[in-house]
Amino acid sequence: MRTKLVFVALLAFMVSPALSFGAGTVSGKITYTGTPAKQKPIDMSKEPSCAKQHTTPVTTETVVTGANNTLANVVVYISAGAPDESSAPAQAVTFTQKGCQYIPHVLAMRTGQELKVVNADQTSHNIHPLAKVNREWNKSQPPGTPPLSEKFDKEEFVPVKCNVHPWMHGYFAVLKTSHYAISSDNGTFSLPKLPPGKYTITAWQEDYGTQTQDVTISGSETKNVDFTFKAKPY
Amino acid sequence: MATTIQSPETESKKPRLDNGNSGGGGLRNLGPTNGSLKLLEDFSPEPSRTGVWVGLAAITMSFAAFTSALIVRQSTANDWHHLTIPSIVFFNTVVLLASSITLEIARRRVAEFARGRTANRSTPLAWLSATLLLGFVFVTGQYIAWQQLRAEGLYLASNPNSSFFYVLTAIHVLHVLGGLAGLMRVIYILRRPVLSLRRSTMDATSYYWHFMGVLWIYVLLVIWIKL
Amino acid sequence: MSDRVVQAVPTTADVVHHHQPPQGFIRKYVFSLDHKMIGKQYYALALVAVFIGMVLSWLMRIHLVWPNWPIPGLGLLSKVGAPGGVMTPEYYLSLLTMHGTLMVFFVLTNAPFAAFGNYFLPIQIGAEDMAFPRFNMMSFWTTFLAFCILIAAFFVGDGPPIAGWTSYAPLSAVGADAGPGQGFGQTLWGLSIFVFCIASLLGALNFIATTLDLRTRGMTLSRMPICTWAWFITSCIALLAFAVLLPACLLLILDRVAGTSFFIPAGLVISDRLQPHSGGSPLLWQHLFWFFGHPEVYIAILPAIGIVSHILINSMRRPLLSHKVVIYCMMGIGFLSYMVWGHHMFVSGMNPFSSLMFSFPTLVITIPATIMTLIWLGSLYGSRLRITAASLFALGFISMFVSGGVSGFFLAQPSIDIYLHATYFVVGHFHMVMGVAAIFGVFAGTYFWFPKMTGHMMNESLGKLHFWLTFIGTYCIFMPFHYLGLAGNVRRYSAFVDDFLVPLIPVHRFITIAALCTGAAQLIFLYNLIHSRFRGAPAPDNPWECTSLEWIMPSPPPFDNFGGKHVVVYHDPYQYGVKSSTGDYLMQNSPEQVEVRT
Amino acid sequence: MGKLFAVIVFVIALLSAIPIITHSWFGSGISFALPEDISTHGHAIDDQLSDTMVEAGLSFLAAQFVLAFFVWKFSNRQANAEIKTFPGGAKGLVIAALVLVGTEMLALGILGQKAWAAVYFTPAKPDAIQVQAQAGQFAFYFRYPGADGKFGALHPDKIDEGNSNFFGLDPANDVDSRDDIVTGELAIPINREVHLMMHAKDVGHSFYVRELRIQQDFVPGLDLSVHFTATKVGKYEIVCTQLCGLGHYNMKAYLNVLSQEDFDAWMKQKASEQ
Repeated sequence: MRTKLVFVALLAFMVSPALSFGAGTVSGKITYTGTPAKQKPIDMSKEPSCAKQHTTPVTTETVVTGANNTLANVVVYISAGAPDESSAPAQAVTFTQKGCQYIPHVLAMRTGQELKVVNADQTSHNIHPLAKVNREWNKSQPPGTPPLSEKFDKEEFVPVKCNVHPWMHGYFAVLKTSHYAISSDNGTFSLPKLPPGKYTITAWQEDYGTQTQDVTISGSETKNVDFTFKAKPY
Repeated sequence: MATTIQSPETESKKPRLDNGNSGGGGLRNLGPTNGSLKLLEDFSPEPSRTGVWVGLAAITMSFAAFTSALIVRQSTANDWHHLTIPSIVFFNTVVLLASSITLEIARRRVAEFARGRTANRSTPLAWLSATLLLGFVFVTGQYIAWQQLRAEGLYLASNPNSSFFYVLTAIHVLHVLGGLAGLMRVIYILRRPVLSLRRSTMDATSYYWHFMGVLWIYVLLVIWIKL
Repeated sequence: MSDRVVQAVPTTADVVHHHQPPQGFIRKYVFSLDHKMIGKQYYALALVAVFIGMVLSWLMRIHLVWPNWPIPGLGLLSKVGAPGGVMTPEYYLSLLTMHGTLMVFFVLTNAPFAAFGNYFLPIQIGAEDMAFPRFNMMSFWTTFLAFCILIAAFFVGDGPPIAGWTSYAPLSAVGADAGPGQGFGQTLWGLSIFVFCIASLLGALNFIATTLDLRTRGMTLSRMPICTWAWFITSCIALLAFAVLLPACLLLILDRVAGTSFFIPAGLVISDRLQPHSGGSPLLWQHLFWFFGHPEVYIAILPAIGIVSHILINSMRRPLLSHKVVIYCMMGIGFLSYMVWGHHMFVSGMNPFSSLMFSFPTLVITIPATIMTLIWLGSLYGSRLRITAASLFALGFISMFVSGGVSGFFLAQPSIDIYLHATYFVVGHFHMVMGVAAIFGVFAGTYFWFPKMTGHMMNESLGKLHFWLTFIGTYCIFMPFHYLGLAGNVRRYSAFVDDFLVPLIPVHRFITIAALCTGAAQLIFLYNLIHSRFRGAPAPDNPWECTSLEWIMPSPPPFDNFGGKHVVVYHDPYQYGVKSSTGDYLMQNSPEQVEVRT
Repeated sequence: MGKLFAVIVFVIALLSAIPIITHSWFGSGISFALPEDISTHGHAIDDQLSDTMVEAGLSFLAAQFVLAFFVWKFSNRQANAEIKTFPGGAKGLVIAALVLVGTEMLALGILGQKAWAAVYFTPAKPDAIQVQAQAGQFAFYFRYPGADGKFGALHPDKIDEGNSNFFGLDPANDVDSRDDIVTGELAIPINREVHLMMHAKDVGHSFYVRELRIQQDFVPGLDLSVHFTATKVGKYEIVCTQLCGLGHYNMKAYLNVLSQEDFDAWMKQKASEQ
């Protein structure tokens, strides 16, 4: 309880000066070229309680595309040059298992930030982050049990799987910075509140890997940075 | 006869006492001082001799299990790389067989000494010590064999044949170490001022030791033969 | 005499000193060399294990029928396995694994064989102690170590093992990737069984050497009581069976910790990771395990058969129709037990021809089992049966043995096994014939020998009450298992989510209630045991008018059993229904000669 | 007390037999009857099971009743009551056991062989439908060879469940695998033999369909196969019967027996989804 209070106090202390600066923004769009792999329908017939929640067929989410070749679910973050933020936000991020799917499919969080895993289904799930840098864990969550609370201490893109439902896969993007965004359904993202400086922006897509671009912010301006990934048919 | 549960005893003078098949033991640890001296006639076969045979049966069974595992493992997959047995192993084999010979000589000398034909206790002791020494040479030799294999890059998990080599030789060495402990015990008892070495103890130890030699030859064959 | 190297008999000082009763708490109660104390230690260990195992079965039964009911206190035992008291599926499997392992190894092997065998085998053959008292002590403490290692698995990081008591590879061999509970807990399981094998080998060696070498004058092999025979045959089985499980466990542990591939084939992808193994054979583990596993069933049941026969004869006041036939049947079962292990593997992918090869000897085992049953029943005819708590449990044993045995007809046939394999039918079968029947043997033995072991009588009325509740209760639990199996109810499920299983849940509810009640009835036994130990009526030397050698000595027996005297045996073990100076029975060591009439 | 024991044994034996005879839980509608057999080989197993049930049931009842009767009759007799020996003694009983049980067992053993042979000793017909089943923690997946009739090779390192590549196919390099149809349910046409090739992805599993009277383990590293013909349209559960880890209880799939037309349509639709 006390640590929580300290967190809140520290956060207030740090955020207030940042807000007072005239801060810049990096925004842009993620697109792809080529033909992405066809997303396959997921057969959930083995789990009727989930299958009946979906009226339209559910597909895999490794590559989520929007209109005009845009890509969703891409993590964009400042990999170098960001002001060093010493503590994680006090607010937890939530990872929900609903209809035997992970919501969101890609969840970004700060190192040390609390992660709450919620089981909203009528079946047992099992959350298994296949971490290599962080400590790997593997916990079951029967229906109706309280949310699990965990955190990761080191920067890593952690694949997450459910050991009970093989089709359930997602990612935890554990980042050292609070300046991150996940591209929306139409491929856009925005990294606001950047103090002036030189930054390296990295975009990460689970299937296509990473791309980086450098950008310099001077004052309260909005810089446009676009990323284009090369899609693979298989 | 169908109605008779047990045929009645006909002897009237003295009750029938079937000694032929009885163990006649029961007072193994008890000297005759507490009972009638006559009972000495019924002294049981010493359990240590029986015990060692039973123990050897169990060891045989364990190695049979290892063997069947090896045979199955060798025939089910194509990842079997037959290893060349390190040369020192053959030297070790000679050493272990030699130790059996020295132990047998020691056993006979002990028997002579016990029957009073010789008053010289040091001869059997020397042969026993020689056996002990050869035993330790064998263990050291096996250790060198492992070192040689490691130098070739063959570790426990490298391939199934090396796995079995390490497992079988290590288990065998463990048993040999048990035999060495037995030998040391015999030597210790023999050096006591008041002699209390039972022949069965001596016999049990030497049976066990000879068996280690036989077992080693078997292990060697199992590792060497390619199915 | 020629057996000694030195002709002179050891000096008296040495010998007499050896036979002073041990002084001090540690030598007397902890590291005791006395076979009687070791027997009691085994009994106590089995008692602890059986109560843990029983509580685990309660938890499993409760979870099966009321899955969302938080079990009070369970959340404290395992925060991960049962958050808030609601069990996770893997925790259910952990309990299942621990229940099976505790019951099979630490109860069914320890109680009827090691506990009673240690206490009564040397006495019944007129020996002063076991052949190797130090091995005997080591054997118990090694067992205890194995028990501690297994219990420690409850408290390791990612939970107790979940691979079942059979620990099929590769699930048991690949490590933590295969799920929570397949980490360190499973390694501890392997280690515990490894250590247990060593302990059992030491024990079996001791039993065999003792029986062969330390029989007293006149105690020929054919004059040994049936239970001594049973312990002897069992130790022969155990010697060979555990000698096979030991290397199997070693190889399993190496697969887990050293990266070898004895049981793990190539190309396995577990938790999205390609496993770095190659070429191992999962069936090899099954063969090695069941080569031990099937004889293990007889390690559990043969001592119970022996104990029950001994008690039945005493209660019937007449010998069995044939002493020898029962012994030959036990030998036959022991021998056949090594030829039938494949019947656990009919659908495992073994060569289908070998299934038939294994089916035949399995069916043949029915013959000695039937002969024994008929001999018991035939001997009841025309007897003067005395009803005591002990004899009730012995009779209950026969009933259970029959009920559990007939379901073996089904499972021995590979074609029927296709349908019934891995269903509750199998669970019902082995719980009845191996679990309950053997435990009935232990209960019978306890009520029978308790006066000798402690010098106090047990409360007969409570004993009988305990019998009625247990007898009816176990039928209520395990009979419905067979029906569930016929309906195709699969075992080792932590919940019934399959459509066809849902309608069967009321039957499970009935079983759970029966299990809770039957388990509670065991508290009567526990109370009786503890209360009688301290407050029970003093026991006479021979309260049951029994003929074997344990009853010629005071209750409880002195440290050196027969007071340093040679007992001389003149008779076959069961001289009942005779007219002698003592009544309708004649002690084995009595020189009196009587004509045996019917 | 002895008489009480006799009565209880008698009652327990009778009550135990009732659910077997009536196939139901004391009239509550919970059925213990074997589910309807939908396979061509299953009737032999069912016959064998009911033969065994009669023989085992009779032995069970006879033994329990004799036990109850003898305990009733001979318990707590007077101390001087005459001890009688069973007519024929041990010899008679041994011979009875040898002859009766021996022939019974031999008969069952020989009869049972046929049922076993029907499942395991005949190879699948060449025109049988080829399906590959893969068991993994904790779901079954099935693969049909597609239009080319050829299965693509399996590459365990290519398995990517998040991308629905459950088998480890390599469509980029392997042409055979591109038209392979991977599904989560096993659809088969009625009255046609199915040759099911069984592959385990991780640990041991088992394929059990009650109605098909088929149970066969998946053994990692050892590709086994079973073949069967389903004779009734419907949806049946495939469950795993080999302990495979925490989700074992939830590892299932559906067997969908379809008419030939429905099957063709299903296949077409699945092919379009790939």
